[in-house]
Amino acid sequence: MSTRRSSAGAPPPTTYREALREGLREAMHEDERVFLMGEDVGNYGGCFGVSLGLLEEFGPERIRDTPLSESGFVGAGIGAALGGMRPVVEIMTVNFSLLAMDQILNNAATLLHMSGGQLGVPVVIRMTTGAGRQLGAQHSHSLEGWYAHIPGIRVLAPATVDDARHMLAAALADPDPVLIFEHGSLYNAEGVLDGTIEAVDLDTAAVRRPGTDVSVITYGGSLPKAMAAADVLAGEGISAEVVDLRTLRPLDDATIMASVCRTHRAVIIDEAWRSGSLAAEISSRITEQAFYELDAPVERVCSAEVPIPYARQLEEAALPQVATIADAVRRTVS
Amino acid sequence: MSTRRSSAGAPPPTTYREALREGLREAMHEDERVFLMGEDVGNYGGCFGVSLGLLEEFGPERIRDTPLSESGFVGAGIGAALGGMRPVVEIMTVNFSLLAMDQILNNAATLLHMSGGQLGVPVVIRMTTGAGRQLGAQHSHSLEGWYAHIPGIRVLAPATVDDARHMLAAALADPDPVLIFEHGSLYNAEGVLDGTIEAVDLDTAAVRRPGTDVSVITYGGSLPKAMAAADVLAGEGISAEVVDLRTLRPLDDATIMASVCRTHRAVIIDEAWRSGSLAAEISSRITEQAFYELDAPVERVCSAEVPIPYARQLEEAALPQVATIADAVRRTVS
Amino acid sequence: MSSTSAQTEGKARRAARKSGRGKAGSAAARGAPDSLPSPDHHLSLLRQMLTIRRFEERCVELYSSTEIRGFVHLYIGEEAVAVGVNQALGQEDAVVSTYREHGHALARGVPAEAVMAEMYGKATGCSRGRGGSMHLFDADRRFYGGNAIVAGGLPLAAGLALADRMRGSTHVTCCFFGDGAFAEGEFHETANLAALWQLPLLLVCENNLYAMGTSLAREHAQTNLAMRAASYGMPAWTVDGMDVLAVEAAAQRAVESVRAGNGPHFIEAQTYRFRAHSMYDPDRYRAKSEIEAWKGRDPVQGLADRMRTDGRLDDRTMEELDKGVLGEIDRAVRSAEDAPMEPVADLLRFVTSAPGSTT
Amino acid sequence: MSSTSAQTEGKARRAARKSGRGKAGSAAARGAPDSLPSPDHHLSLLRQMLTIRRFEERCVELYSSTEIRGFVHLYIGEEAVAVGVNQALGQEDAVVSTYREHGHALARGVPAEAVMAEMYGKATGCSRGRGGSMHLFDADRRFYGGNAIVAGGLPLAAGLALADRMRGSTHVTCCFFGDGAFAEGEFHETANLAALWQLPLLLVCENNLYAMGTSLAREHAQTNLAMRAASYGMPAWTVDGMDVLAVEAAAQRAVESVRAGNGPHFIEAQTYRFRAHSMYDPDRYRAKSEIEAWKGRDPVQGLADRMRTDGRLDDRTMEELDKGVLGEIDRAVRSAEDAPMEPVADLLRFVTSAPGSTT
Ligand SMILES: Cc1ncc(C[n+]2csc(CCOP(=O)(O)OP(=O)(O)O)c2C)c(N)n1
Ligand SMILES: Cc1ncc(C[n+]2csc(CCOP(=O)(O)OP(=O)(O)O)c2C)c(N)n1
Ligand SMILES: [Mg+2]
Ligand SMILES: [Mg+2]
Repeated sequence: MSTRRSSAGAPPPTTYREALREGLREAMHEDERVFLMGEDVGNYGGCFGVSLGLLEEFGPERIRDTPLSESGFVGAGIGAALGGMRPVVEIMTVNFSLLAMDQILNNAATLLHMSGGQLGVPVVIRMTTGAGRQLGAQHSHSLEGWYAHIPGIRVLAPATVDDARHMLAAALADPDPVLIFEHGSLYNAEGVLDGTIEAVDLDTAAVRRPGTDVSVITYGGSLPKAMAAADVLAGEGISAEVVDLRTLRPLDDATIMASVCRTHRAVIIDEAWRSGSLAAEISSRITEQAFYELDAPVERVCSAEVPIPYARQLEEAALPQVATIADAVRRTVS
Repeated sequence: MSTRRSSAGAPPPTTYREALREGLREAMHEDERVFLMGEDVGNYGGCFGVSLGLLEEFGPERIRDTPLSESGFVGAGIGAALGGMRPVVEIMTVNFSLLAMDQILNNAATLLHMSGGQLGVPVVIRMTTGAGRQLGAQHSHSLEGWYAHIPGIRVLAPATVDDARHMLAAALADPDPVLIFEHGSLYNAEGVLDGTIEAVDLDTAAVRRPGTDVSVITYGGSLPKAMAAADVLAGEGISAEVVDLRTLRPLDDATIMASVCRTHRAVIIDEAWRSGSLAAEISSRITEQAFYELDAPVERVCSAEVPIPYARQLEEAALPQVATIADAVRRTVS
Repeated sequence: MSSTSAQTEGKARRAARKSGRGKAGSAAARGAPDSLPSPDHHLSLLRQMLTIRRFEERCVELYSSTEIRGFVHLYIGEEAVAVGVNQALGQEDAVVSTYREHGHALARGVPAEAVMAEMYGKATGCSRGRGGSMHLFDADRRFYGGNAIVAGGLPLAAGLALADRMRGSTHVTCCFFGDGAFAEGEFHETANLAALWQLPLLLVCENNLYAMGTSLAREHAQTNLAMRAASYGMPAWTVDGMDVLAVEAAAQRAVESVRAGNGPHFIEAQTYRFRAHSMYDPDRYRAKSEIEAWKGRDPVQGLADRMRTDGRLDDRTMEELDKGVLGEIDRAVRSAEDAPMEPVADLLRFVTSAPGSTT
Repeated sequence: MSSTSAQTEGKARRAARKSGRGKAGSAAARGAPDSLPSPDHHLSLLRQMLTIRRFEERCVELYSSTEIRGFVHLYIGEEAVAVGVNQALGQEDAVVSTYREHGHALARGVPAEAVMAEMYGKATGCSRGRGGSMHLFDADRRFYGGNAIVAGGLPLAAGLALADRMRGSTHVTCCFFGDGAFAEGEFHETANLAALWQLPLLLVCENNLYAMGTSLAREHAQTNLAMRAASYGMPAWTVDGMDVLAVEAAAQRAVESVRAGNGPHFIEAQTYRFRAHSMYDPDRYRAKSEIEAWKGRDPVQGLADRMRTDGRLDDRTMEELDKGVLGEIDRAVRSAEDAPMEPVADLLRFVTSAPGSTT
């Protein structure tokens, strides 16, 4: 399940995309029940190039192009998992996952319980999420929060190359359905893989930057922005602790509350529309579990409640940005 | 748009179902662009009997049975609205609306903005929601909170016969898409229509029972339970104010905050699964807008995070009940 | 495109009789080419259909006395389809069904006790009380339920077939669904996927002429469903769904071909439900005369009559058969009544797999 | 079921020439039965196709220089379909399109300025900068965009057709979509609905042999799309999508029949995109030779050659035409560059209708 790497010499940086691909390759090599299925994962190499080269390596049975039919092939992935395989289903983007939502909620997430424990569904479903590339209203959704509402599934949001590299193995080891959300703006992000990591723990959030004045809680594509905001704030003498949720369901309350109990202030960054966002869930949990620790109301920085527009200045204004994150933190600590 | 009724004599009670039907009849009579479309709305009379008799009155062009094809006929409703009609689309239950989610989010809610204001979509989409009738995991969802996340649409949840009677007219007067959620447990609920009401205001929540110690905030099928809990609590000397949201998007922050500022305590009742529920949104808004007014953390009473089971005792345990609501209130005021 | 052939019953039956293959699950006619099926086999079919019939009649009573709740959809009138198709399936084959699945479950061999206990919502139910009438499951028998989203089981079935193929087995997955489901996009996506990938899938469309209150002609622009299925490039034919022998023969032939690697096959079983759509349905949309006419083609009665004519059934045997079936159902009811309820403390069990169950 | 007829170009063109109906939007050939279309008409077709071609070539440059962003899908190679079909549509008819819709928008008469400004995300864009390349709209021209969910426009189109019918008009709704969209459930749900209700809908499937990197034979079990559409009981035929006159003729004939109340019609236009799927696509999945072969059937070149052969076009006219088109595009680019940006303060405008806009 885990890789062993020699730690001799400084390893070169890798991209998030390459890290995902390496995770896929490893999974395909380690378990012959694993296969990848989705639109254009084969010949095309994946709409964002994640699976480029895998068709040549593993052949068309295991790198399986599907027709345009999200409900059909996602449901087939669920069925294949029931049938003893370990499918990794790629939906090009979360926007198209709406067409497969019934299969994910009513079959993948429900069969185990509804059958009284008989039918496990070890399917992994990967998809791109998020805005920021001027793709317009129908290609810029951040709906992972919806999926995090569903009992019975696990929802992951790798934000670093290490998580991108190792989350798939952990997801495949989970006997239940796992959804992985890859933020579109991260594919080209570079980082140096930590050669000492052999596996990741799906149950805990990570403190990416320790701090004392305020907890900035975020995940996925917003993590780099939160880190950049923390840099800016550090220059002003504000010490922000940045928490990367990593797993959106189940949420790691312990890490969140421990951070808030240290800093007594929290700002949540979430690219989803504000009303009904995952940020709302985190905010209300903090109120429920750490109310008497709070020195200020919990703040949220989310997207404006608008179908994400194409024009650059409008899209930028619609999304959380380093400046708006920093502003919210300043308000909270003042 | 509104009905005039003589207020002479005590009017007989009416059911929620009849009130909905009367609202439909009125709308069909007042505007010939209005038509009803959905699975079994005609010959069958609607899967819950709401449209019974309307086929005979208005004929098959305007009471239009559709094939099983949720995405197809909901999308057709959106298109018909674009084309100048005023369709009322019935989806049998929210569970099946997942199949039409793409049409609702990516077309109905988005076209106006995406077209720079050119394309209004005056469609009304009605559906049944909620659990409590032992229908099992695939027929017991409460997903109105998901829809309340979507910018560009209005989400209604009539909980009383008066709202059932009048909300449709108001919804049809809205130039934007409106979703109406009818809780399945309410269809047989009886009430006496307030003959003085001619129209309802979609922008405000209603205080259904004034109180001083705690605000119990809820909507739809949970309202009767909240009212019953308030009765129980009154016997113990706890004065609960019950707020019926009525409109889930946009939320009426003013009424909510005014109530919380009076009572300094809030408990939210929402039949959805707890994590990522609409209750989370309300809780975080209260924290954001009335933090310094709060004497206790905001509490939520939601459904257990489980695919709703069939067996009666399990289903009852999974849903908010009068007793669990009362308990939560007691905890909050203690 | 394969041409659509509306098989006559006799022709199909003859063809099937010639083949001994594909009957792993049913010993009766195996390896007896060119001979008539044995009387035992007919009796077994009759017994299976009667079990479904009596089981559901009891459900009606139990529903009235509120022992059973929720949505309940009766299969009465359609028994020949489940029983006939299941003859062609072996133990290792998989079945995916709908919310109208008592018949499929019983024909598949799920014990009446387990099904009845599930209707009662008891811990001994085949879904431990969590499923109810619409969600019967039995993993050991590869009975994958039990899906209350119309057409929702079809993609699953394609996936099961894909898994079997990728694992190198010769198992067949059989998916039941209705004429209404045929209108949903998911049917079409599944049909294309299955035909494109040549999956070992048997699609059995139970065309009972109605989707709730909507008649075939008001749900489909083109009501010849087998012909439309054939447009996906898969063999597709129509069979008299009121004749268990015809269904069996068609299914044998189809399963054999699927198993041989010829990709998905489609059977439209023309049938009729004698009862309303569900217990809530006042059945206002069908003419009494139409219902009566179809009742004249009762599959249970039909097989019994044919056996009598052939001298294979007499009143006493029939009486005993019925008594036996009713006894079995009595026992199922008693055992369901006596069974424990699932404890409320276990509410959250099975939402996710227990720790350590990683495979 | 209507039989599928793969129309030969000539036959279709002849049939269309016989009818003067259905050409409200294009004066050229109206009311001139049995006569050859006028040279002006050919020139107009050529100009329209050339406008799309040059417009998109400019888009490529502007994308490289990052003036245009987002996803951009080029229509180069497929111009004959948009231009040919649009000849058959009147001003009051409606059009629903995809994300590959520059050609549809321009052919529909949306000014190049408004489209180019939209690519720039400017306030003068046809969607006020909110849509970009994939979301062009023009309510006045009943151009309903611009849908980036594959097959997502189909149900909308059925609804528009339904509205027109319920309002008693004789308008036709035309919906463009790809061979990939044909595999989505939404296509099938829409086809059934339209055929069942006999809606005034023209379904134009632009079969360019690929859905992104997936070739027709790997997306469809049965690749004869027109035949499959016909299985819904609607007239369906195939046309050479590289021949604008053939497309025009087929569309004329179909629109006429739709307008006459004969329900939905389906046209499969066999075409090819000369460029990659989008600006991001390295186009690894198509053979160079295949692309070259299709380029040999360039629709713009094809019409120009034919006109030359017929003595209707000479070098000077062609040069002037091209110069005119390029000038128009230059003006569009300049005006887009000069246009104001939509103010950030207006971000939330149009999320809901302004108060008072109730109709
Ligand atoms: C997606 C979806 N839409 C609607 C329903 C409600 N519903 C349940 S059964 C049914 C009719 C299905 O008809 P058919 O497929 O012919 O099966 P039959 O009930 O006749 O066996 C409907 C509309 C549902 N369960 N799922
Ligand atoms: C529902 C959905 N799934 C996937 C995509 C990604 N995608 C965009 S275009 C495309 C190919 C569509 O092919 P086709 O319908 O043939 O149209 P073409 O691009 O060839 O014009 C895909 C897969 C999408 N936009 N929507
Ligand atoms: Mg049916
Ligand atoms: Mg294509």
